[in-house]
Amino acid sequence: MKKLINSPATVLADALRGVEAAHPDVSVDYANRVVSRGADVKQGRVALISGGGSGHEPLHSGFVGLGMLDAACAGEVFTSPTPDQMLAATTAVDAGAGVLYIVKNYTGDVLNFEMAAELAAAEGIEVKSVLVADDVAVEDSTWTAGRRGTGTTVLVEKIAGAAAEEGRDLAAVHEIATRVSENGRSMGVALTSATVPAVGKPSFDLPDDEIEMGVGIHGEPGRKRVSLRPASEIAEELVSSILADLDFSGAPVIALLSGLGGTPLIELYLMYGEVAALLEQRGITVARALVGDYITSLDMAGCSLTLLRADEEMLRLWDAPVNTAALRWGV
Amino acid sequence: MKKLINSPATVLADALRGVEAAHPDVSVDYANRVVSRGADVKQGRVALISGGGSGHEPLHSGFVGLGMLDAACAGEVFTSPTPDQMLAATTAVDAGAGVLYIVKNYTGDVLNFEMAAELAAAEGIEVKSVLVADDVAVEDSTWTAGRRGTGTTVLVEKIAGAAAEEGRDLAAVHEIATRVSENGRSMGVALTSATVPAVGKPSFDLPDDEIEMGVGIHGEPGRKRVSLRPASEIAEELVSSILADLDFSGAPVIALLSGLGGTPLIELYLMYGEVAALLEQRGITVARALVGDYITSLDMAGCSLTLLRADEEMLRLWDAPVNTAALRWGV
Amino acid sequence: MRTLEDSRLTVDDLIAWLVRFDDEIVEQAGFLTELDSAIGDADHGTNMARGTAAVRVRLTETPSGDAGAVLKSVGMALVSTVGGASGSLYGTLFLEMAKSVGTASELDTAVFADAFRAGVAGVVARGRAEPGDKTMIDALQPSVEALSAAASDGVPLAESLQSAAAAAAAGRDATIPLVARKGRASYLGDRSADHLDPGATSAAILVQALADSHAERTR
Amino acid sequence: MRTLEDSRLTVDDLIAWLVRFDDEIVEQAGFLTELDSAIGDADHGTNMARGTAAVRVRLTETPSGDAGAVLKSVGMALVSTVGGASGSLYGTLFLEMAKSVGTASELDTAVFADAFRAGVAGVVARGRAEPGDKTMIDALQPSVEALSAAASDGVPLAESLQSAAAAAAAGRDATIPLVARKGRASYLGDRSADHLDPGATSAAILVQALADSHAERTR
Ligand SMILES: Nc1ncnc2c1ncn2[C@@H]1O[C@H](COP(=O)(O)OP(=O)(O)O)[C@@H](O)[C@H]1O
Ligand SMILES: Nc1ncnc2c1ncn2[C@@H]1O[C@H](COP(=O)(O)OP(=O)(O)O)[C@@H](O)[C@H]1O
Ligand SMILES: [Mg+2]
Ligand SMILES: [Mg+2]
Ligand SMILES: [Mg+2]
Ligand SMILES: [Mg+2]
Repeated sequence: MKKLINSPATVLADALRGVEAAHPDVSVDYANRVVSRGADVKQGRVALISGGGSGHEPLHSGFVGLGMLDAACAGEVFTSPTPDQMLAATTAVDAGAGVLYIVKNYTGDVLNFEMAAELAAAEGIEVKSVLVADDVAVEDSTWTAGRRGTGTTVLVEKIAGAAAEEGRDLAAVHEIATRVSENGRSMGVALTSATVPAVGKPSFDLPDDEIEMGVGIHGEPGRKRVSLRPASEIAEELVSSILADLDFSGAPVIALLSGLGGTPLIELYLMYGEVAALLEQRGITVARALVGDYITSLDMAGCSLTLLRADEEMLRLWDAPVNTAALRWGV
Repeated sequence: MKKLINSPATVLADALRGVEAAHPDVSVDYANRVVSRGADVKQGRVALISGGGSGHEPLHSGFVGLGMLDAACAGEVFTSPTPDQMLAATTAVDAGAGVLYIVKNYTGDVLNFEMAAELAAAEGIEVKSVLVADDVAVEDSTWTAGRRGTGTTVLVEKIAGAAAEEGRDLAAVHEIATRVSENGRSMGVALTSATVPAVGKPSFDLPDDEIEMGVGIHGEPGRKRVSLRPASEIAEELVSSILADLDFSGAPVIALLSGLGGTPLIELYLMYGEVAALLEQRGITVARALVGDYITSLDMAGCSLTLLRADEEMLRLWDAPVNTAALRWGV
Repeated sequence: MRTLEDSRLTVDDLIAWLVRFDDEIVEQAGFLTELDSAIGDADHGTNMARGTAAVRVRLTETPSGDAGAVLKSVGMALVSTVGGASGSLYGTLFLEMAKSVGTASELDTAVFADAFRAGVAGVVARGRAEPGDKTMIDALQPSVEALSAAASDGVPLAESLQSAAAAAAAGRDATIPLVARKGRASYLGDRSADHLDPGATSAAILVQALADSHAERTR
Repeated sequence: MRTLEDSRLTVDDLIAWLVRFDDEIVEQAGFLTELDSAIGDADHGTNMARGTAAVRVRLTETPSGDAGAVLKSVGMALVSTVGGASGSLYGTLFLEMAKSVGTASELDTAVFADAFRAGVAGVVARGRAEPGDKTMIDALQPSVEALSAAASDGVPLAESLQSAAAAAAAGRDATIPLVARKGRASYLGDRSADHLDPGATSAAILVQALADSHAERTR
């Protein structure tokens, strides 16, 4: 294993020091591994919290700031954070208008955020949660822990963050977050496995001529292992799987093509070119696009595609100012 | 070789399609492989052009836009673009106030930009060039093609771009670009080799327990090959090599910690944490910091550190609005 | 040293159990993570080891109190350090056991069996897994049944704990052919079959650690 | 077919030369890139192959004109397709040769030797490399000297070209022990020794292609 780390045990703590050093706007609670907006919490506004295992950067800490999250809870690598972290974040950012938890649908995240919500309720803080479960690669969701939460999380955080920034109440912020969550679909493909620092070797073996279609962001396997193939065919599979799952016709789409951590930008743009061409062929209009590393899986090579069936309100909130480490415009 | 591509021969053309699809603001001249600002070229303003081999994305095409480059010329992977590309870019963006070429010091880039400048002069366009040669890993620069141009290029493009946006004349824009170039220093480290698509295998072999200190952005070897070591020691070597080369005391510093393409953000933040601590120990104040993939080397794992000994004017221009695919603030 | 006739778990017995659990987890962490690599995300051993180390520190470095206090402190330590699915589930197991035993300072077989049942019921309530879903429930539920049966049959404590451990081990092994329907392994679909479930494996270690530490202390 | 006594290069000879150069480059591209992997950035073969393919298309698909026009068109094609250091340098070689020959339609040994000298001088002026810097100059310069010497000694064209090719090959081989002082290989410092220079290798191929294509056409 070759990584820029000091020791597998200190990866998270060491990385948090870098986050704080690079971004004077955010503040880091090292004991609780919570990254939150510094001073600018506005009294009376709904606060947004997300969190999850580390190794998906910039998700979530890179999305803390104006117009997006108020706090992010960082778990160990690929391990959901714990309820006490979430509670600490909750009490830190609650401004009296309640808190929205944005939870990716993994058993660990769900259970820990559930416990946190119980603890917060016991302290008299109103909490609502939105679950993101957008990964179409998980087909038989009745027979599983349900679909995994992936790229749509970024879009929920942005759009719900803008809604909170406008001063909407918790029910309204929860409503738009839910709407985004329900209208987003994702699918990923891995060319290589990630290597968890504490494990020291790739989580799974992928032969030199095979790829994993529908991989999860922790290297959970997907629909099938297929032979390495041209980007155009991979894009076709991602696009058609997503479109088979939800009708995207007649609505503007927000597209996110995220790298998984080990794939260079030139390949991501190449993939996005294929995706854009396929969508155009099918008469689907991409209204906004993001290409880059937004939700990753350590050093895994590959990418994930997220499409959101948007409406005018979502687009307006998407375009609202945002000022975070990883997403910034209008300010 | 596992890459999200269609064929090694079409990587560049296919990636440019993605750039155009993702960024409606820029326009792509496919024949000349030039990415330029669309409509917003302001009459009478100095224009900035850069370019180089592909595989370093977001450099340069990701820095085309308000407050930064007017056009970027994309060569084949790791191969400098050709004079006709540069001339096409020059005639496209010249607004009568002259053009600044920002050239990384590699023989190919230097020679081709030289030929382009001759061709532009023949067409009556005033061109000045600034050479970036900031890589301290190249020690005996008298006995080599000179220091390589790396991370400082990003800072030159940003700061000179802001100066041009202010309406300064070519001499003045060239002056500040030169000042930034002369005050920036970089050094990189590779954990793995990059794989050039047309070659299909890693450019060099690096055993599992060795790293290349002072690597170039095309995998050119650096100072030495050393054993894999903790991030803190790697950071120490990068920082002390840079500080040994230029006196950074008493001036604000702009720091850029760039990934090389295959390194996840969590490791980059971790490295930046080490760098920030080392600089603080030495009494050096980082005024602005960027952490992420800004100048890469395909899928190479590793990072490069750039420090710019800044002055008040540079900081002011740094903070000026910029609106490009890869760098955006204030707008 | 007590005699075999000892039929109660003291607070010290509980502490000894969890210290032994930590020893075993440290030893088996690599194996557990390997199991989790095959059908999960390669962190179960690391997660558990982080948790049991924290439990050990809490139990050995702070005054203990009654059985309920000890179990609650174990649960809190697990919840706040393990993370992932198993953190909240193992945490819930101990927090519910704590509620069940209250302020008792010694637990006989029946009281412990009831507490264990309450703990596992808490895990089921939180995780919504059913037997056969290929989770820790597949080791915990049979273990509860075995312990309750032993308790109502008046089997001595040591023997009761051994049969609870044996049932957990059998339940653990029975996860091999199962197709997972809960947790990360469920994403594998049919590919999750032919693998031991990591959580069932750590659960079997937990019960075995109790049987073994009790046996050792009463030898 | 012409006889051995033929002592002039026609426009068709020049075209045949560059077609053969393309054939050879296609064949050796992998090898050239491998050489460039060792001490450069692994693209010299790809670069050259892109360029000679473009040259071939231009020469075979458009009417040719005089020698100067042909050589200029070769130079322009190389400049605009090869990229990298070698693109501008090989381009300059042909552009300067074109200037030297002007509108001639046939070149005798002396005229060609002068043109070749002018071309290489152009490469030196542009690239600022000296002999011994481990670049294409190390193959080109001795080749120029050999050709000039042959021309002034009145050696027949075919033989002159063979000696130019032999000198280029010797110059190429002499790059092996050299430490590079120009181009990317210079960053390797002492580690650049014990390797053939890729550009010197392609330059030797270029001169050999001329000798061979001429020999074939006059056989
Ligand atoms: N819903 C659930 N109910 C009971 N046990 C579960 C459930 N989901 C997962 N588990 C158990 O948790 C184990 C995995 O734990 P761990 O790897 O630590 O957490 P994570 O899956 O979050 O990485 C599985 O092997 C399984 O036994
Ligand atoms: N300054 C120079 N003068 C002459 N030849 C040079 C010079 N720099 C490099 N070369 C030649 O160019 C060759 C490399 O060409 P190529 O790999 O195509 O370009 P790049 O180095 O830009 O990747 C070297 O092997 C060397 O022979
Ligand atoms: Mg986990
Ligand atoms: Mg090159
Ligand atoms: Mg796990
Ligand atoms: Mg090269």
